Amino acid sequence: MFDHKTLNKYKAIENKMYQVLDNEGKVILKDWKPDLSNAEIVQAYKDLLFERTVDLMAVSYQRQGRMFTYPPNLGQEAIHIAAGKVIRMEDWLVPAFRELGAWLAKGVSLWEIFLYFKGNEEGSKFINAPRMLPIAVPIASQLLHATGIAYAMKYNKENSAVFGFVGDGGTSEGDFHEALNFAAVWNAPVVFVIQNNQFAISVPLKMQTKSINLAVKGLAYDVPSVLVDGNDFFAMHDVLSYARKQALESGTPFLIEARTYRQGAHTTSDDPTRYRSKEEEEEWALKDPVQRLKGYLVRQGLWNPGQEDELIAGFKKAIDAEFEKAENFREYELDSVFDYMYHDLPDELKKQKNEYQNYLKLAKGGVK
Amino acid sequence: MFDHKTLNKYKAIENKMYQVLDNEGKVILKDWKPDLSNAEIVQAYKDLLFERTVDLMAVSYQRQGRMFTYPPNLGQEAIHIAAGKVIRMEDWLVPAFRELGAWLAKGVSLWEIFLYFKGNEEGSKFINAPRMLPIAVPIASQLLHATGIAYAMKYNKENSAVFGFVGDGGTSEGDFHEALNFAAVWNAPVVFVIQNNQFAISVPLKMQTKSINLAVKGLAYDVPSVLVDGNDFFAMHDVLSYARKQALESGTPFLIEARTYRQGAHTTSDDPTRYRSKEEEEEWALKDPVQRLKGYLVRQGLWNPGQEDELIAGFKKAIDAEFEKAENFREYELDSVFDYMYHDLPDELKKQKNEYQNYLKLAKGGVK
Amino acid sequence: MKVMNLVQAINDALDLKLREDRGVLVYGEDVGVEGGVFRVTEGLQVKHGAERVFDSPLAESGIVGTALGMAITGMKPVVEMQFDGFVYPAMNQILSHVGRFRNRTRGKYSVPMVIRIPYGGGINALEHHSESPEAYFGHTPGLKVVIPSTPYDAKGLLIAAIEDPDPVIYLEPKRIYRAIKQEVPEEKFTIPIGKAKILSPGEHITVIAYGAMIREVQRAMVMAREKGIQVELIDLRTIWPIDRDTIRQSVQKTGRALIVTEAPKSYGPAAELISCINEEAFLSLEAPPTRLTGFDTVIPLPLGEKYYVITPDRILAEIEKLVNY
Amino acid sequence: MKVMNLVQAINDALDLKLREDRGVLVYGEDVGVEGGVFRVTEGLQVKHGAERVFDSPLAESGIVGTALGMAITGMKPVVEMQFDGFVYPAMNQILSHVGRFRNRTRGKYSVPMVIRIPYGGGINALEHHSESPEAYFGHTPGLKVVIPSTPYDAKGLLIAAIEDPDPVIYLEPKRIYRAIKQEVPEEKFTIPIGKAKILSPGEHITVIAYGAMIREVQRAMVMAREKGIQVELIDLRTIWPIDRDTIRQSVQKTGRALIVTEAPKSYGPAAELISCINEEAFLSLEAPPTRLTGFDTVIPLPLGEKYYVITPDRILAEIEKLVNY
Ligand SMILES: Cc1ncc(C[n+]2csc(CCOP(=O)(O)OP(=O)(O)O)c2C)c(N)n1
Ligand SMILES: Cc1ncc(C[n+]2csc(CCOP(=O)(O)OP(=O)(O)O)c2C)c(N)n1
Ligand SMILES: [Mg+2]
Ligand SMILES: [Mg+2]
Repeated sequence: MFDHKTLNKYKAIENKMYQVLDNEGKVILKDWKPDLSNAEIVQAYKDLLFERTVDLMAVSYQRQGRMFTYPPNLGQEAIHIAAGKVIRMEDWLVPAFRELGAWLAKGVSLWEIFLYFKGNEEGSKFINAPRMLPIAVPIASQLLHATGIAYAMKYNKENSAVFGFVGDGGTSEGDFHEALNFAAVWNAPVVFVIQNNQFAISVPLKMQTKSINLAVKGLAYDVPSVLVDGNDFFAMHDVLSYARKQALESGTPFLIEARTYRQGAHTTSDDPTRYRSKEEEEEWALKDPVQRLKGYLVRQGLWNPGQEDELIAGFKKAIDAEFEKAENFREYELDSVFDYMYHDLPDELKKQKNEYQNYLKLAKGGVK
Repeated sequence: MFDHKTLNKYKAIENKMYQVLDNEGKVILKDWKPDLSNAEIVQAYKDLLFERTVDLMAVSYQRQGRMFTYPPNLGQEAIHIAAGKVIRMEDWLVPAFRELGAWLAKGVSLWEIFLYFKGNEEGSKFINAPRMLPIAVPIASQLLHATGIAYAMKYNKENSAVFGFVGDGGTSEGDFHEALNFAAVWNAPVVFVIQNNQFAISVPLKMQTKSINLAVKGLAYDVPSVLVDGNDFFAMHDVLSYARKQALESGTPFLIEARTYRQGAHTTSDDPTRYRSKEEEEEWALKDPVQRLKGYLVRQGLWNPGQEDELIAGFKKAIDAEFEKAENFREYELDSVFDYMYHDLPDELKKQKNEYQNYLKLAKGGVK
Repeated sequence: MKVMNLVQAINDALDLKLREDRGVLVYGEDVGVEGGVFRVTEGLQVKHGAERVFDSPLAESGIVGTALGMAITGMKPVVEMQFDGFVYPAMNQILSHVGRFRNRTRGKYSVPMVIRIPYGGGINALEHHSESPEAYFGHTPGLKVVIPSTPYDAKGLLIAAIEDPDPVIYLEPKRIYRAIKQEVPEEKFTIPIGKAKILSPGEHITVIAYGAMIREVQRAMVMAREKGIQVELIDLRTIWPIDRDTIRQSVQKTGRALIVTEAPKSYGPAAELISCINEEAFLSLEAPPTRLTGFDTVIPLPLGEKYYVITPDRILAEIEKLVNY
Repeated sequence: MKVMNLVQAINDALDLKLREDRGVLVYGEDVGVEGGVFRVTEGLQVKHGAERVFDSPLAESGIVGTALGMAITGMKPVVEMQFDGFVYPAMNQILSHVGRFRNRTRGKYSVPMVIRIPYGGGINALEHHSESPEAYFGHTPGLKVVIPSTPYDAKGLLIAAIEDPDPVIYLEPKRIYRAIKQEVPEEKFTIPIGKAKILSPGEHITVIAYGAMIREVQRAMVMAREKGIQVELIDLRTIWPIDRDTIRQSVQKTGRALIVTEAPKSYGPAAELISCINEEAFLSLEAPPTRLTGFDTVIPLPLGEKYYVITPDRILAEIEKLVNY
């Protein structure tokens, strides 16, 4: 349980980090008890494995030229699975682009994600995930949307929190600043989650900011904040649950720095060996979030590692099936270029579409 | 003397404010001694009076329709005069738009300011003030220029600090955030000065931010900062001197919140009675910076209030003479619209200018 | 009917929509207690409460970005940029999101918001207070862009903008905020977005303008009429989408066209209108469609502005040149 | 001479200027150790040190605003926006300051900086990675805007841009970054800003294009030639100021003009060129100057991009239409 007293103990300005498990999955926090049932914890572990398996498969689809890019989540899964457990139907999820497990929990279908990275906007509609926004490419710009949504939720007296994600690099953008400031001044219930994975593409954190950590930035806005071990599922779950609760109860924002490490490449076009050392990677591998929760489960006798291969084989099948759905998605039609720009297609766009269609009619053979 | 130890005593996060004089001009700080000679302090007082007199005159010129607008400095003069004393020839001054006394110290001529507010760009050239930037209208955007200049100064091994000014409202803009962050990451010697005059036009500070003060925002960037009584000439002078010294010695930025009050209107088009109370104004009038320094001087036997009327009469004459210079400035020529846009006038602009000149020739009588 | 100026008509439209639709929110810098630096939102906070009409922190990207967030939940924020020159910090939100969220999400979310921007020169102001940024928005997919030139249109277009399911940039010609008075119905009515208006029919030449330039053209027309020139004046009213039909019919009739806009010349709004005329009425042209625009310079400070602003005399000179071509 | 592609030519120009002028600094997101996501700045940090070639925090307004600060002290910063779509957070600095500081201070300060932006579509990318924002900059007073289409021009124009006393927006057609190879002198040379280039003379029609569209037009020209159509292809190279002389002479000769640009149609770059043609060569026109442009839509994600990109076939169709007008 993370409560107000815990928050006071983990002052960002003292650079304290909230952590429950050590690298081996031993609970190091005195008097700590999970607020999830064993079954839920086991499920969380499976979810971690699933996210990791999706990543693996996705990267290989991309290598086969079947998707044009993909941003791996490797190493950051505990944040996503914990968030997925905490964020409710009635809450809003405002992603950056590296929170796969949370999206899936919100109702996003895997085939949609694959479709998106094959290059079709239909893949960012997220049809079964209401209150979930599409991927935000312009870094940090989405946090303002989160703040605006939160204002609307409060205005409409909905009991709903907004979760806005951003990376460590994203904290440098002006929009990060404005979003936190507006949320604070407006008392808007946004939980801002910084996934500090130590890099913005090739740029290491120390070239991004000199602040002692990222959670401390909350002080600039009087937004309560805490630094959490982002590779620790329990720590993330505790803090996210608390943040949600206080957002709803006091109707105010909260800032979480989830300290983690991007174990993979930035995207499939990136080669991290250009800008970071093997030693650093190995050091962080010891803190791997999946291994840590596994350590906990095994220690508690809740998990038999022997099950794992079969489980993953099943995952792979399911993932392949989703990928197939994406591959068999209907052809991209010309209509899709025009018809969603406005609620009613303006004459000017009708004209442009018609002209193009006429061209196509003349140029038999169609578009190449 | 304000030194590293003093800085540690006045922690922004504990909301402590550095203050030397009380409202009556009594020194309330134990063991404090001015680091200016008596003659310098008397001169500073005269400068405060001069700035105030300029304001008075400027507002009346504007009322007479001889300038199109003017942003009064009333109540904030201690910040400006202190800055003027601290900022050296080799330093850069990057203004917002409400730091008159500092500009004058930097070498700006009064007639230029008047000319600017009569509506002529020649008034923002500041010909005798090298290393002084023009007024920055887009709020907070100038702070990035300050950071860039500071990088260049350091790169060129110049022993020069940059002073960047911004208002309390300006702290909400993304550029404020980016400027402080870049300065910190780059170790750039910028002294950022927030003039917290409690309002951004009609918007009170509490609708601008919820942080306990503005100095605390430095924590987000690991920029050392301090909250100072901006109506206290000595406090401002001490802190600005320290900030400059540490910027040069350690080559890093510093953030000052100068707490003050805009006693006048935002500009001559503004009517503060629409949005604030007489009580509030009266409360702040007690802290008036000019009265406080005067109190000190009289107490020390350094000033005879009887001198004041004559002094001000002299000021008025001098100011009128400057205004006359502005009024007699050469006619605004068509060349001035075009010729400064580029180092060499591109053909396209030559063409546009020629076409206009040809029109003028035909339309005898000239431009109305 | 009540006689209103533009400021009053806009205020009236906001008031009406605030009354009618709980989803409408009005915010921006100084729009609350102060009622806006131009007093456009005067009295609205008192009438509708500080939860619906309020001051924001001083940050334009923040204002627009949060409004987008509200809009996709179904609210209808109407936000104010204090002056034309201060919309630029919000460009990323406008260009990257406001005009695109609907397309990106295949219509799952739409963005029914309005950005109000007082714009244009001729008011004796500081730099950044006299910009004409309409071409930036006209070039940005996903937006609609409107500019009224009369109190009547101001009210009708603003109501249409607020009710539009898509985002609308609503530019207010501040130079004529209080200069033009007109009877305006107190009840609700709308002016369709995308429809230009022929303000006066004429045979010899088509002049296309909008916003504060309409008044200048009308002054030029008085002089032109004395010289026997019948001008057909089109008030474009909507910058995007352009009403090509009205333009085509007019230029096919007159064979001559002059575009008058304050914005800088190159890559400016007039260029688009000239291209439309080429596309719609090339064979009718008896003279090159011509533009009278701002220079490719910064708009000068007040003492130099006389050289930059477009006067009736200059408009008349162009009209004559074209008619005698 | 060495055979180079565009990426190498740009790298070479940067390297040369870094060697020659201590005032030149190169920074932006990932430009240091990484050498840029397109490897344009590869190796420069090792050669010239991290004080001169370095990564900045992730903030485009910050990058441009600080560069302006450096520039007015006499430095020559050359900053990179990682992709076209990410210049928008810097629009306020560019529109309000970069193009204006010289005018505002009556020449006391000038702004000798370069903003490099990889731009354009056709590379199978995420949203915001395929924009063509040149019209926004062309419409902004105080800037110069250039776009090379060959390695040779890329080097010569970039050196000219860095040496220019005024700010230059340097757009890099990323689609052909590595597609076009050419001999490029290793020594220093410049291409004058403001001069278009006739890539091939022709009698029947003028086609004006730039950047990645040049290659598409050239492909169309091969087909046109087979049909007996001689195209005069102008590579505009500089978006502002426009080389009106070259355009005029060409269109006066051919009487027909097609503009090919990737950017959205309305208020886009092609509109300006059509207006210039109207102004310069109206009486020579035998057909309406025509534009083939992007749609007024967001550029689609990769699977839909085939509908949006301008193909040689479409260019040919327009050429034929115009020639047969
Ligand atoms: C405004 C903007 N600038 C630049 C980019 C290019 N870009 C994409 S991801 C990225 C780094 C993001 O780093 P971070 O915020 O730490 O997130 P991470 O990738 O580590 O999850 C950059 C620079 C962008 N998408 N948007
Ligand atoms: C980007 C931008 N937005 C809005 C404005 C309009 N404006 C001019 S001054 C001002 C208030 C500034 O408040 P503050 O920063 O506290 O400075 P003060 O006027 O109090 O000295 C505003 C909103 C502007 N100049 N620039
Ligand atoms: Mg990161
Ligand atoms: Mg203020």
